[in-house]
Amino acid sequence: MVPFLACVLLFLFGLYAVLLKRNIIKIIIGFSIMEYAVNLFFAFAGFKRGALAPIITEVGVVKDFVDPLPQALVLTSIVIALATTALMLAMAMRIYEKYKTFDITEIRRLKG
Amino acid sequence: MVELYVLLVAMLAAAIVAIETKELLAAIVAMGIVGFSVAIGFIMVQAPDLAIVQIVVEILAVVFFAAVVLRTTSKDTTVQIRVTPVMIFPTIVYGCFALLFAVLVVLAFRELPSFGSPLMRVASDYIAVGMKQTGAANLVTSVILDFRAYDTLGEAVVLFTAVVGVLTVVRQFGKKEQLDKADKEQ
Amino acid sequence: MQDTNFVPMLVAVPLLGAFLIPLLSKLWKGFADLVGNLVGVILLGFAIYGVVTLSTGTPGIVYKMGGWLPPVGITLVYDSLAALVVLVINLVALPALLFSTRYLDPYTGRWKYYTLFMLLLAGLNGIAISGDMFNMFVFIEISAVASYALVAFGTGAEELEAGFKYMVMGEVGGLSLLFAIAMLYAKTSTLNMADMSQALASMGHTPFFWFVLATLLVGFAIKMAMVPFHSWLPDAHLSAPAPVSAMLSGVFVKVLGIYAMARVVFNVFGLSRPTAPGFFNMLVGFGLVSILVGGLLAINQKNYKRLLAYSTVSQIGYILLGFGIGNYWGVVGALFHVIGHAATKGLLFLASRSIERATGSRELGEIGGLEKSMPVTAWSYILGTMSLAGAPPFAGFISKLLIILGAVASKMYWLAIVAALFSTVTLGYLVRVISKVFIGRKDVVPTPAAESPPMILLALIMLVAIALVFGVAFQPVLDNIVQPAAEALFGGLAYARLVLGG
Amino acid sequence: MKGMSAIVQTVSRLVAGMLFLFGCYIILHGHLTPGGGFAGGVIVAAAFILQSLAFGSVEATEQHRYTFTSVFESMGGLGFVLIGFIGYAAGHEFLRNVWASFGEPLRLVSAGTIPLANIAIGMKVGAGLFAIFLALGASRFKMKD
Repeated sequence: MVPFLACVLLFLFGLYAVLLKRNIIKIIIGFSIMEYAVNLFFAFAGFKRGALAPIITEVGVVKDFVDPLPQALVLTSIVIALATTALMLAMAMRIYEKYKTFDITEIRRLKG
Repeated sequence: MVELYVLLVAMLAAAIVAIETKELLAAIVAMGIVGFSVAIGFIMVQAPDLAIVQIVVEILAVVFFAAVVLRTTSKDTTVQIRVTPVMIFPTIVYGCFALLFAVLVVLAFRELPSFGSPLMRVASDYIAVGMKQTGAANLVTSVILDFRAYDTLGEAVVLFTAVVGVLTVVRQFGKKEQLDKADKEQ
Repeated sequence: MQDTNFVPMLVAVPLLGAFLIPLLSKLWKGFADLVGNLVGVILLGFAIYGVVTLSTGTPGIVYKMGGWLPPVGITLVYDSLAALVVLVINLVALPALLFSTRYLDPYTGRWKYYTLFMLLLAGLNGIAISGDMFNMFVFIEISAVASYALVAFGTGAEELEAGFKYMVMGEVGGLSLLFAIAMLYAKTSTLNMADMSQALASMGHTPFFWFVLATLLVGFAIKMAMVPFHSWLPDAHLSAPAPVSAMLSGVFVKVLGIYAMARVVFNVFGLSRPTAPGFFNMLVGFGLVSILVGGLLAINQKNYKRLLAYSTVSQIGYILLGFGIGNYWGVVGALFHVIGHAATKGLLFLASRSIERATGSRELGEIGGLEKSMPVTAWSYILGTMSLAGAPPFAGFISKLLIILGAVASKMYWLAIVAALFSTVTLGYLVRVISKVFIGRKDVVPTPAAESPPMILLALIMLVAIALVFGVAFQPVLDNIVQPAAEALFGGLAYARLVLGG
Repeated sequence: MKGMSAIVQTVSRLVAGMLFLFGCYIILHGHLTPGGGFAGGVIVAAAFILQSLAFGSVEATEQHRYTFTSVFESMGGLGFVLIGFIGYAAGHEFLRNVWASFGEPLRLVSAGTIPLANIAIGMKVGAGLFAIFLALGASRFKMKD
C-alpha cells in the first residue's frame, strides 16, 4: 500500500507545481513529475513479489513472470508524456519570444 | 523491498527540489534526478523494457528542457510572499481539504490488492499463450505489438501529432501578411 | 465489404490521410485540401452506412482488433450510441473542411493544418468506437494534442497564450483520467470496458468506487468545459481559426466530455437513477450551474466569439441536465441536444467568422444591415441563432422540449420550469445579436460586404440543412438514431453482454 | 548553431556511430530482448542529436536535415498502418499478426509482423524526436511557414 501512496504524493507534488507556480517552465516540470508518478503507479500495480521479468528464455518453459500488461501501457504513456512535454516546451519558447517573460501572471492579453 | 522505499523518499525529495529552486537549470537537473530514479524503480520492479525507455527518454527530456531554457532565460520569476496574519484562513481551508483527501485516498487504496501481489486475470492469458501465438520471446513486446497493437498505433500517432504540433507552433509567421512584411524588409 | 470491416476504417482512413499529406504536399500545393475533403466525404459515408446497418436490426458491431477475443485483445464496440456520436463528428467535420479550403488563405502552413485536422478526426472517431479504457485515453490524447496545436495555429501572441492555457488545463484533465485508469486496472486487472463493468458490478459502491469515479469525472469535466473548469473555452475560441472552433465547441467538447462520461457512468460503472439518486442529483446541480453561469456571462459579451463560447458552456449544462434527470426521455433529450447543438453551434461559428472576414470588424455593434449585401451568410446566421435559441422548426427546440418532458416525467416540475426559464435567457442574448447586426436600421448605412466565396456558402448551407432536417424530420431521427442510442446507454450492464456474449 | 570544443567533437565522432548501431540493435531485437521500437528509436534519435549538438550545423544543412527527417517519420507511420492492412488484406481483422508462426522461436527471424512493426515504430520515434529537437533547440534558422 505504501508505494501506491508515495505515487499519489508525487502526483500531488506535480499538481501543486502546475496549479500554483508562476513560471511556465516550472509548470512543465510539474507535468513531467505528474507523468512520472502515474507511470510508476502502473509499474507498481503490475509488480509480483519474487517473479521474473517477462522474457521467455527457453521455448515452452513458462516461469513465474511479472504482469506484462501495465509495462506495455507505461511504454505508451512514457512516449505520450514526452510528446506533450515537447509541445508545451515549444509553446513556452514561442511565448517567451512574444512576451519576453515566463511569468504566467504577466501573460494577460486575453481578458476573462 | 527496503531499497524501493529509500528510492521513493529520494524521489520525493528531488521532486520538492525541482519545484522549489529559483534557478531553472537546477530545477531541470532535479527533474532529471526524479526521472532517473523512476528508471531505477522500474528495474527494481522487474521491468527492464521500461527502464531502458525511461533512461533514454529522460535524457532527451533534459536535452529539450535545456535547449529551451538556454535560448531564453534561466532565472525563475522571484515572488516575495509576505506572510500576513490574514493568510491563516486559506491555509486552514487548504489544510482540511488536504486532510479529507488523504483520508479518502487511504480508504480507497485499502481496497487495492496489496503491493507485490497483482490479480493477473488477463495477464495470465498473455503469459500462457504469448509465446505460442505471437512467437515473440519478449512478452511485453508481444503485448505491445500484437495483443494491443492498436494502442501502439494510437501512441505512434500521438507522437506524430506532437511533432506536427511543434512544427506548427514554432513557425515564425503564422499569417501571410507577416511573411510578406518580413520578405519586404529583407 | 462485410458489414463489420468499416469500423476500423473510421480511424485508419484519416490516419492514412494524415501520413500522406506531409509526404506529398511539398510536391503539389493543392494536395492537402484535396485529401482533407476526400477523407471527410469518405468518413461521412462510413458514418451513414454504419447508422443504416445498425437500424436494420443488428444491436451493435463488436470488432475484435487483431483477431483476439475481448478480454485479451482490444475490441471496437460500434453500438447505436457510438453510431450517433460518429455521425455527429462527421456531419460537422465535412462542412468545417469545406469551409477551411477558402478560410485558410491568410494563414501559412496549410499542410500542417490539414494534417492536424485529419489527426483530430482520427482521434475523435477512435474515442467513439473504442471499447477499451486505455485505448480511449490514447485517442483522447491524440485529439487533445491535435486541438492544442490547432488552437495556437496562428502563432500570434494571443493565440499562443490561449493555446498554452488550454493545454495546461486539458493535460491536467488527461492526467487525472490516466490516474483513474491506473487505479481501475490495479483493482479490476482488466482494461476492456465490458469486462471491467462486470468486475465493478460485483464490487458494489465502496469508497474506492466513488473515489475512482470522482477522478474520472474531474477529467471529463475539464474536457467538457463544465462550469468550474470552463475558463479555457472562451480563450480557445477567441484565437482558434473558425473551422477549428466550430469543431471544438460543436463536437470536441461533446465527444471527449459528454459521450465519454455517459459511456463510463452508464455502461462501465453501471449507475442509474434508482441505484444512485445522489449522484444524478449532483449531475442535475452541475447542469443547472453551467446553464446559469454560461447564460449570464454570455449576456453582456460584446465579442460574439466569446458570446458563442459561453453559450456553449450553457448548452453543455442542458445536456448534463438531461443526463442528470436520468429517466428515458431526459437521456433522449440530451442525446438529441448533442446533435442539434453540434450543427447549430458549428453553423454559428462559421457564419460569424465569414461575416467578420467580409466586413473586417469583430465587435457586434458596427455590422449593420447585412441582409441585403450578404443574403446567404446573413440568413444562415439568423437561422442558426433561432435554432440555438430553440425556435420551433429547428433541432434545438425538439431537444429542449424533450429534456423538459423528461423533467416532467420524473416528477421534478420545478426543474422543468427552471429549464424553460433558462432557455429564454439564451433567447435573450441571441435576439440582441440579430437585431443589432442584421435587421437594417435606418440610421446605419449598410456596411459594404461582398458575399462569401461559394465553398464557404456550401458549408453554411449544409449545416443549415442538417439543423433543419433534424428539426423537421425529428420523428425518424428519433426512432432509428437517438432512441436506440438511449437504449444502449440505458442498458447499463447489457453492454457487457453485447461485447462478451457476442 | 556553433559546435562544441574539439574534445567533445572527437568523442562524439567515435560514439555517434556506435550509438546509432546500438539503437538499431535494440530495434531489431525488440521481440527477443528487452527494448524494442520505442527504446531503439529514442537511442537512434539521441545519436543524431549528439552529432548535431557536437558539430553544429550550417542553416542549409538543417533545412535539408529537417525535410529528410519528416519524410522518414511519415514513412514509419505509413509502415505501421500498412502492417495493419496486411491482416486486413489477408481476410482477417485489422492489425492481425498473420505470419506469427513463421520462422522458429527465439531466433531473429520469428514472430511474424512484430519485427516489422518494431522497425516502423523505431523509424517513426527516431525521426520524430530528432525533428522535435531540430525545431526546438538547435536550429537557428527560422522556419518561415
